[in-house]
Amino acid sequence: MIRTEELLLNVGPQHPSTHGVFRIIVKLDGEVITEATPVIGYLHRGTEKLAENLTYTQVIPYTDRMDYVSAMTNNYVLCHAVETLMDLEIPERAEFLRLIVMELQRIASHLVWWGTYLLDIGAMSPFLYAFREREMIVNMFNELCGARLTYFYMRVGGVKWDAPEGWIDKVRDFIPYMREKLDEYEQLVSGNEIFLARVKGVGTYDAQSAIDFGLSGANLRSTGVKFDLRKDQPYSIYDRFDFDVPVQTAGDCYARYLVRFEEIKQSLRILEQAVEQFPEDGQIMAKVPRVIRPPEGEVYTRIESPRGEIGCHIVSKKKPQPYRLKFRRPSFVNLQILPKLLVGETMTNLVTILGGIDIVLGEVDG
Amino acid sequence: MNLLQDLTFSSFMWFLSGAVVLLAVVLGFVTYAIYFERKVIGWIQLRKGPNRVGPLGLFQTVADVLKLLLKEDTIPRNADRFLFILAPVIAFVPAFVVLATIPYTSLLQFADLNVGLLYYFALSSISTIGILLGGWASNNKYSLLGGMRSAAQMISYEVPLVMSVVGVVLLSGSLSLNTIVEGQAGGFWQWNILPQFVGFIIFIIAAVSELNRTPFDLPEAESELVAGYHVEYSGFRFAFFMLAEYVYVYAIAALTTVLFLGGWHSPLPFLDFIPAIVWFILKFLSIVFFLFWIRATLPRIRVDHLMSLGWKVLLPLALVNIFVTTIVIELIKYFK
Amino acid sequence: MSDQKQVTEMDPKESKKNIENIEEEVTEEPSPNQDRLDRIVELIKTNIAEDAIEVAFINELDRDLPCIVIRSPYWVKTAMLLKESELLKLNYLRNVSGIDFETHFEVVYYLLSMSTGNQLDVCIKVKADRENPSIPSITSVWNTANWNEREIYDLLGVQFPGHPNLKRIMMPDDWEGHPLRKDYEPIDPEV
Amino acid sequence: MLENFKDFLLNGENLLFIFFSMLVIIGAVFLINLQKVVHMVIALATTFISLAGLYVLLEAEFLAFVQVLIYAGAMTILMIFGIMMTKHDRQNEEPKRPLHNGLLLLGSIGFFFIIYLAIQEAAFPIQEFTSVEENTELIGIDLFTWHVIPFELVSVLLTVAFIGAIIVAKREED
Repeated sequence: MIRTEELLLNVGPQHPSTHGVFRIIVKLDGEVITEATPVIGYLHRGTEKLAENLTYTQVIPYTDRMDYVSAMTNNYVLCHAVETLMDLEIPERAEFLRLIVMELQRIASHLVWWGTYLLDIGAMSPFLYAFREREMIVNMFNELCGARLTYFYMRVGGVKWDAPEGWIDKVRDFIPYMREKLDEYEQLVSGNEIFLARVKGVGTYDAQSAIDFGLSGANLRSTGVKFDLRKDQPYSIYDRFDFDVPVQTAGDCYARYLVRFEEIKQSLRILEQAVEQFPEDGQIMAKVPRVIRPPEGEVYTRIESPRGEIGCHIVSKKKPQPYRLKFRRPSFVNLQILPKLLVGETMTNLVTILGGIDIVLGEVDG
Repeated sequence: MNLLQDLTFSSFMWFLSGAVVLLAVVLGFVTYAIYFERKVIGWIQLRKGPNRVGPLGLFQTVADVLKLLLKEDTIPRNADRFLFILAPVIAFVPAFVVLATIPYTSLLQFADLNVGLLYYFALSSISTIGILLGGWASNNKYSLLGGMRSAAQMISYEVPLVMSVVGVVLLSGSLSLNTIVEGQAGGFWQWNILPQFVGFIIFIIAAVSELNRTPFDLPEAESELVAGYHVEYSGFRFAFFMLAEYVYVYAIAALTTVLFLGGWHSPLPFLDFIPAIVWFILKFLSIVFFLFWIRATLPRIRVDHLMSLGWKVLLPLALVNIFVTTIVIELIKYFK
Repeated sequence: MSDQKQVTEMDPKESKKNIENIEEEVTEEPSPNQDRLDRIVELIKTNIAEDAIEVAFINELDRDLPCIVIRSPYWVKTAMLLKESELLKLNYLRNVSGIDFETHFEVVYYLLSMSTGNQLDVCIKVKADRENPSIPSITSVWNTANWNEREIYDLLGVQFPGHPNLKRIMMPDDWEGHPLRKDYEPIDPEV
Repeated sequence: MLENFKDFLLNGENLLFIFFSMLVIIGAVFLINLQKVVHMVIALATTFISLAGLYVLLEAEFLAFVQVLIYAGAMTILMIFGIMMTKHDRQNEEPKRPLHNGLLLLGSIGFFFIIYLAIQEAAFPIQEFTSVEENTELIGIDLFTWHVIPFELVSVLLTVAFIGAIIVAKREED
């Protein structure tokens, strides 16, 4: 028999579909992958090392740059960890502002994922539609804190800036607009035969291996495990709102797609309620000493970022700087399952599966 | 008509000048097809499209081509130099040559070959060799994969493409494109698209695939293979590949018009006062628009789905179409 | 009631914390997670070994998180037990952190049960000495640990015997030193 | 003689004939002499396409374009495809075998003379060539009336070979 030549292909570090500097060495037999080895670390900036010489407030901008698609949730997890350690009471208005920006950020992040995922699959228009909607959110953030990507919005004890006049109304108007657009997206993409054929049954894993690999977020919920930290281990004021945790059971790329798509809708529901209950006035910062020295001890807080469980582990020695700061980066953990999923798949599916996991390389490399 | 009848010096010069004019027309078409494509896709995607170079951005493509021509021409060190240089030529020349037999109107045609249809398919298959060689000669794994994909795709879709037009050939009883158009005179109900609707659908799908355009743009799938077979090409060699691609858009749109949409004939007899060439151009442009439209709408199909669609759906359908067409034609003959 | 919290010997750090929080302690009940911690400790002691646990306590600062310090020779067996035991089913490893305490290294594992519905965290710590740090790998128990252990090895230099592919993950393969160590000196300070 | 030759050269058809024949021969020679397999296939494709050109000169357009479609298009691509997918390490230089080469030379010269003599001896019947407008149609009529049984048999044979190839490939996959 004719043996086809085995091909060793370096996908990345510079490749259109790795969404950053990520390299994966694949052995190909024809177009079928026989072995895949991810190589990461090209974007490693040593955030955790840098943090050991910075005060807690100074660390916050570094978190912006980890998962740069969802900077608000990163801001929050660090502040939340310090606040837990200090046992701080956060003013109501600040909590609402935090929650609103986090949910807006979740929508923005999922929109980026949705657009780029379809770009990976070869449809280019959805990308521009998604970015149009994301632009509205980014503009709202811009009004709020003067930044469009790396916000540095939250502080230990609250938020830095109060909502400008009319800002809440903008969020209120955004909700029905986004709902309408989601219907359009559904018509354009979710029922497209080519799209379904590309994602259904691709990159399937079961709940068992999802748990074993420590997957979180949509990657976990697509296998039927109903676990969302906003519901199961509530933080901030999520327990006051009524929303569902979308779950799919198939565990393939399509299930992950549906989960994320539904999450946008659920975030809109949360936003709708939050905007209604938004306190008229009040403080946006708790009473926090100028130099933050959390008590000696250890804390691990985790919240539901758009990509899954982002955690922050602080070891404090009652100094202004953390003794050790460790982030559990969901992209880093979620990416581990990739080699297992890729074996036996084609080159085309590599892109589909990698996109389906939804990684941000800034976060993978820390 | 014999292809070589009266091959004298004057007829040769006539052919040559005709070819030069055609080349100019085709280049003009390609320039504005690219502009038109970018505009259409821009509108679909809520963007403006090119609007900076010249009025309404009309000179955008000209500027792009100039840029490509002025660019440094690079040849990878480990590439197969000879084939690397040859490949864009092999890809482009057939693309241009196939245009010779397209009848624009009953008078405007360069060569009325009695096997015009066969001529088209035969020569267009040579372009694949160019793409394949370009992919191989670059000595790049992505381009090799792109080349392999394009070879597999072209071979698989050439078969249903040819099979889908057999119905048309049966109806008109000729392989000559001119005769095929003549057979569709007298209003849109005479056009081949109606009796050969299945054939038309198969033809369009296979044609888009032959063009390597979305949703069948696997050989150059930028999100998987970076740019596929032309990863390593730059400057005017790259321009040649692009040119070949758009000339095929031109050729396929013209061929579809000729085979299925009645060529230069008007859809309703009382509209005959409008010049034939206008009808041809209108139909031709609507096909071109259709190609751009689906590019902005559809995701890319997967390789294995592509293969099974070609072999398991399109080919059997085309065969059934031929079978049914034959029976119907014979029945009509019998009852007449 | 505070001595009930101290299942084994008193951790000096912990005692200090208790003194600080003494006012709250007086009014509050013993931590609601105390029972749970006791049960886990009991389970480990009966199934693994009497001295498998170095210390066990409740971390009040972190929402009363039960913490257990396991002696490293018993770690893999204990990990298996924690994952398999019907009572706990701690099948989800959410985070692994490595800490350089200058006197010793500590690797902290945060575990969670996904199947019992009782989603309470457990924090496990394993210590390693400063000179030649080594902690058995638990990649065979939870796959999550794979890259996390590689990261800790890369940045802190803790060895994980039993790991399938213990190579640097963030830094280049020829990097010298382990950057997250407190005494790390870059070869070229300019970089 | 020379006058004839001049006339011969002035005829465009003859010039094309020379052009295509040269290409056929050059392609064939290169096919044997080139080093890289892919280059060889290109030489082969040149031969195929030039042959099609000769067919056109003989007013057999149908045959010509079928030749291009099947041989230059499909066959060549399949060959390149196969070559690209399989490994081709440059083999060591074959050992020089003088005796072998001498015998080859002798054989070639002998073959040349036999052919030469045969052409010299043969009497080609001169026949007026009648150009037929619809030769495609005639081929069709011929195939489906006089040669219908061989035609069908060949198609059955090809189908069997086709299915056989699939079965062989399937078995190797398992």
